[in-house]
Amino acid sequence: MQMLEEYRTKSYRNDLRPPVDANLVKDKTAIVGIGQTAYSRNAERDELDLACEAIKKAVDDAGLTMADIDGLEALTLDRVSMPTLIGSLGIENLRFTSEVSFGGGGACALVMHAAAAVATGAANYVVVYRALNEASGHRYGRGDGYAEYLTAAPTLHYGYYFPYGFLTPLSWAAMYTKRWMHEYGIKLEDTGWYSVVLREYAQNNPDAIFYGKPLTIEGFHESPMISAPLRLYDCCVDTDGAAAVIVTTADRAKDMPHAPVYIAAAAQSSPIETEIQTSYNRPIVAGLPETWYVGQELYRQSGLGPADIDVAQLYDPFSYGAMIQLEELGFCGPGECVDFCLGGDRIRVDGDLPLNTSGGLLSEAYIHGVNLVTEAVRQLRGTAYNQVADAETAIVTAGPGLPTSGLILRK
Amino acid sequence: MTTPGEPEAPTVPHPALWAVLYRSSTPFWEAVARHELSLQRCSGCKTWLMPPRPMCPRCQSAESEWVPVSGRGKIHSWVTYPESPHPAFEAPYSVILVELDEGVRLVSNPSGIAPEELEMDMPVEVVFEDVSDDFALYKFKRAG
Amino acid sequence: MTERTLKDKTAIVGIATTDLARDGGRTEYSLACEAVTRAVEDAGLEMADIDGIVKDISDGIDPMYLQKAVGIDNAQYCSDSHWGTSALMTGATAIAAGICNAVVYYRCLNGGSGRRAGNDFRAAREMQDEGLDLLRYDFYSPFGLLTPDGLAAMTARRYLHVHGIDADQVGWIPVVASEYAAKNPDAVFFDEAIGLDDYTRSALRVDPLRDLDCAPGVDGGLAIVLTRADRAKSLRQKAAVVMGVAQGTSTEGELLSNYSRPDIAALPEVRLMGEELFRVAGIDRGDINVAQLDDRYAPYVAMQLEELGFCERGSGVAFCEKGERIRVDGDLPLNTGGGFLGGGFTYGLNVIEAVRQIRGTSSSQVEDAEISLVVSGAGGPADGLILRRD
Amino acid sequence: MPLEYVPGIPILRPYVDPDNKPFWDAVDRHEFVLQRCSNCDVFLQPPRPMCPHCLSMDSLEWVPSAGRGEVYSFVVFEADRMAYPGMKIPYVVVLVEMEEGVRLTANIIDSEPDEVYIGMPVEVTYNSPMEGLTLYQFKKRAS
Repeated sequence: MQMLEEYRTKSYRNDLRPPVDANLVKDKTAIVGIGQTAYSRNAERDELDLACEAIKKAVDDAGLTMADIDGLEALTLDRVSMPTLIGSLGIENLRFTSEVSFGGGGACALVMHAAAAVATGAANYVVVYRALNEASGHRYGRGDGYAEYLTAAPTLHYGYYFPYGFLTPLSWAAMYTKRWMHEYGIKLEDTGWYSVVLREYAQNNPDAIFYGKPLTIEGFHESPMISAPLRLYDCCVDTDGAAAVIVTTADRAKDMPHAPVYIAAAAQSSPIETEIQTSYNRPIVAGLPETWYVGQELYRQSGLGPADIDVAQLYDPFSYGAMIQLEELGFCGPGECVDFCLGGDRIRVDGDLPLNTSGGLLSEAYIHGVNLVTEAVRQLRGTAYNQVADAETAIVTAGPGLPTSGLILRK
Repeated sequence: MTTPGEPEAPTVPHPALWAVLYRSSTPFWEAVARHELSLQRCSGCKTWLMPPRPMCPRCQSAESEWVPVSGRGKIHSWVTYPESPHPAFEAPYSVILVELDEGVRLVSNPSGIAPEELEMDMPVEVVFEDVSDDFALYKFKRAG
Repeated sequence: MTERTLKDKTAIVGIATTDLARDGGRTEYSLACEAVTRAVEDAGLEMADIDGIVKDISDGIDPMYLQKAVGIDNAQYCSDSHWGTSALMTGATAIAAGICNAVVYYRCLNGGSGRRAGNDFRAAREMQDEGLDLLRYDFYSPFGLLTPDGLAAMTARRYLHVHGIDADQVGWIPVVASEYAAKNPDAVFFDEAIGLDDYTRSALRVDPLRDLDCAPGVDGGLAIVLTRADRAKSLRQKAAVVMGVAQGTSTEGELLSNYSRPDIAALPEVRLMGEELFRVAGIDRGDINVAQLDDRYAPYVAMQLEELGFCERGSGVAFCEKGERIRVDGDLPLNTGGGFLGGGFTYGLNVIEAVRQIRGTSSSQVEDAEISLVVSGAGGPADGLILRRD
Repeated sequence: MPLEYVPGIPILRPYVDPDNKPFWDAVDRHEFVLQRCSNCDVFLQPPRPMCPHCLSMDSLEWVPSAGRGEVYSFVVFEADRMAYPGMKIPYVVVLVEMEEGVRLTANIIDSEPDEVYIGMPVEVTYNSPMEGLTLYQFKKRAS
């Protein structure tokens, strides 16, 4: 076995993948409803409550009733138990449920798994949701929570990190980011534009956590260093909230209240030697092979390329996590993403590649990437707060640096 | 070092103190602490909601009310543990499923009824036992 | 337009178990690796052919770590399903939708020796920590209703009461399971068959459930390989074509503690799942030659027979009485490998036995078995498969 | 400033199971070993029960390592938000590429954060943050 040979040689093997004409997801499935709660720093409600509201709104948005729903897709990380959720929503019989692990890496896989279910008749209308109280409740991303309930690392591989005070996803990511900066000679003073542009987007989005709180490039560079090279404003915004989408078949979608947003491609990738942000024993640490695989598969299925994409929603747990994806997805060359974002014009709403137009996870909300899917849907419906003119295709990705997933959506 | 087969000797709280993790059920437990039994009911279609929840499964309304109930009912089923799975419980002990007059069912323990005396449809009524200063449990005794 | 169905699109082409033992002393990681490599080999495939990984959420070994050891270079579909063997259905959707070519399902547990025994309070607490059903446990654990056995016993008592069933007669289910298990070298429990007396003398686990009503834990791993039905023809083994696959849930559904629904002595999830399963497969229950039902708890077997329509409500125990109908030459040979009662509680073992019946390699082979039914998840969300010979 | 711990907050222990017990047992003895597949002559980190190249479970062995390598990347913990409360900030976690080719993380225990750089030669050492716990660590080494 040649480990990650396709990635190392940048030669994607179409012959290893199922033929595109056998793919029942491509163009045959669609997103027909979206819903979300208010995004806040403290919802004063639990995740079950938030999930119910977002799902109800998505069902309403699709012009359906709860009785139509027969599929449910959740992240394994979600604290809401499925039976409890089903009991609150009053869904009589779910014909299909599945869960996706890998945290934020599963955000688009949720949609993909739902699409596979409707494409094969396993269900008619599948709800995809994520609810979390990341701001006010238990924080996945913080080191201080662990001491309260752990005495030892929970798995074999974490045993090589946790005893060394190395137990937060952002610090794990800082490790590969630093290596990437080293290999490509990135200068810290050139960074920050990504965060600034996303904050600009948030100023037009009243749902965004950072609505009404603009950020200048100077303000960015004055923000505290969390863990070099990551500053406070490189990092996503802990949020309480929930978002949901409804997936069905393309033919059902035609007769629904909103113009359908078709799934032109859906992909998931878990490359070998990948861990959750600690994939330090892959041949290349300064890169995101999972994003490259997802990108290649999305382009193979859709027949589109980077030049065909009108707007991108790239999962940004921290700025570099989104920016390096620009390289892996072919929007710029290796080591060029900081230049790509320099000054911000290319990623603004009238730029070459409008990026994370709701403010993304940095400035809108951190709903584990399901809010990037909803923003892509709004762009293709033409109802976004920062609407890209004539947007017809959107790419959406899930968490970088761990097994991930992605979608290409089209009008 | 920790090995998976041999867990740390745990300091085990009473399982009652694991409760009230969801906000939906907080009013229920607050009432129990006041020695009252109060159940959640949908404001729209008047469906009883037990366990408590943020949305009514019948009409999807998010509005609900808390209604004091009599605490009278009858035994719908029960089990008896001949060996205790937890140090807080002394075996043999029974767990009963009570169907309240309102039709809602609650899991509980019998109060003053020995395991061998339990019978299907036995009329029972609620009693309360304090576990801590701000936490109580509801149990059921033979109805008078 | 392509017909949207899972019927006949996929096939189980590889199965394997590790040694199953009451106390194996190996890690779940190691068990998973062995089971997966053996199942892929059984199928006559290379590891490079595997591009999807599905498993149960409660299984400890994440696909990422499986990949590190068994060398799956890039998994294009990964799913953690929640209950029973429902991950096999998600795997089937992935293949049928053209997302991947071959999916491996695996399960590995130290149920005999390790922390997943399920019936001690630490495991119960752990379940809470994993957020499985926080709200519901709030209303059970304070009263010492802490174990799955206890949750099931509550339902079992009501079931026996409502239908006026003599509890001792439930014993025919473990008795017949022991007969099958004694013939199956993979089944860890029951070196020889027991009689009904042994059942009525067995200790009460949680009254009314006896020890012999409850499937014991076991250490071991298993794996199942699923691929496209058209590709299955050229592989090493006789394919078990997935004729139908389905899941079912119902409102007021919980995991074993469905106490808020009108009739707690019923398994509506199994009924709904069964209706869907037979609809997808396009056959009638009378076409089933052999069945593997979920016997984690013996009374639930009787309830499943009723919900699936093999007998009238309340007559499931009578159906099994004396064992004649459910033995290998009976109307409905049932749990022919010894079930979970004889082999240990591990979802997937039932599927493997269902596949063996199609291959003709069961230790209690049903003559000319063409169509094989398997059900998992009784007492919670249910799932099932109908397999057929190619 | 060398690595310092905060008294009273236990350090999280490694997870030890039969798949990696020889590694942590060796660390207890102040010995450093790495897992290797003798069929493929490939080192594997983290340890695992099977070689992903030849799918053998019997060819895995534990071989002594000189414990030498170079810093491949590193993270300085400067803010409470990211740090473990049992360790005084700032502290450094280094990712070290060992001479054998595998990469491991640990703290660097004898260097100031601003002394650490990518390519810095380091070697394994050991410390005991609390009673009954021995960890491998890294310290600087003359190149």
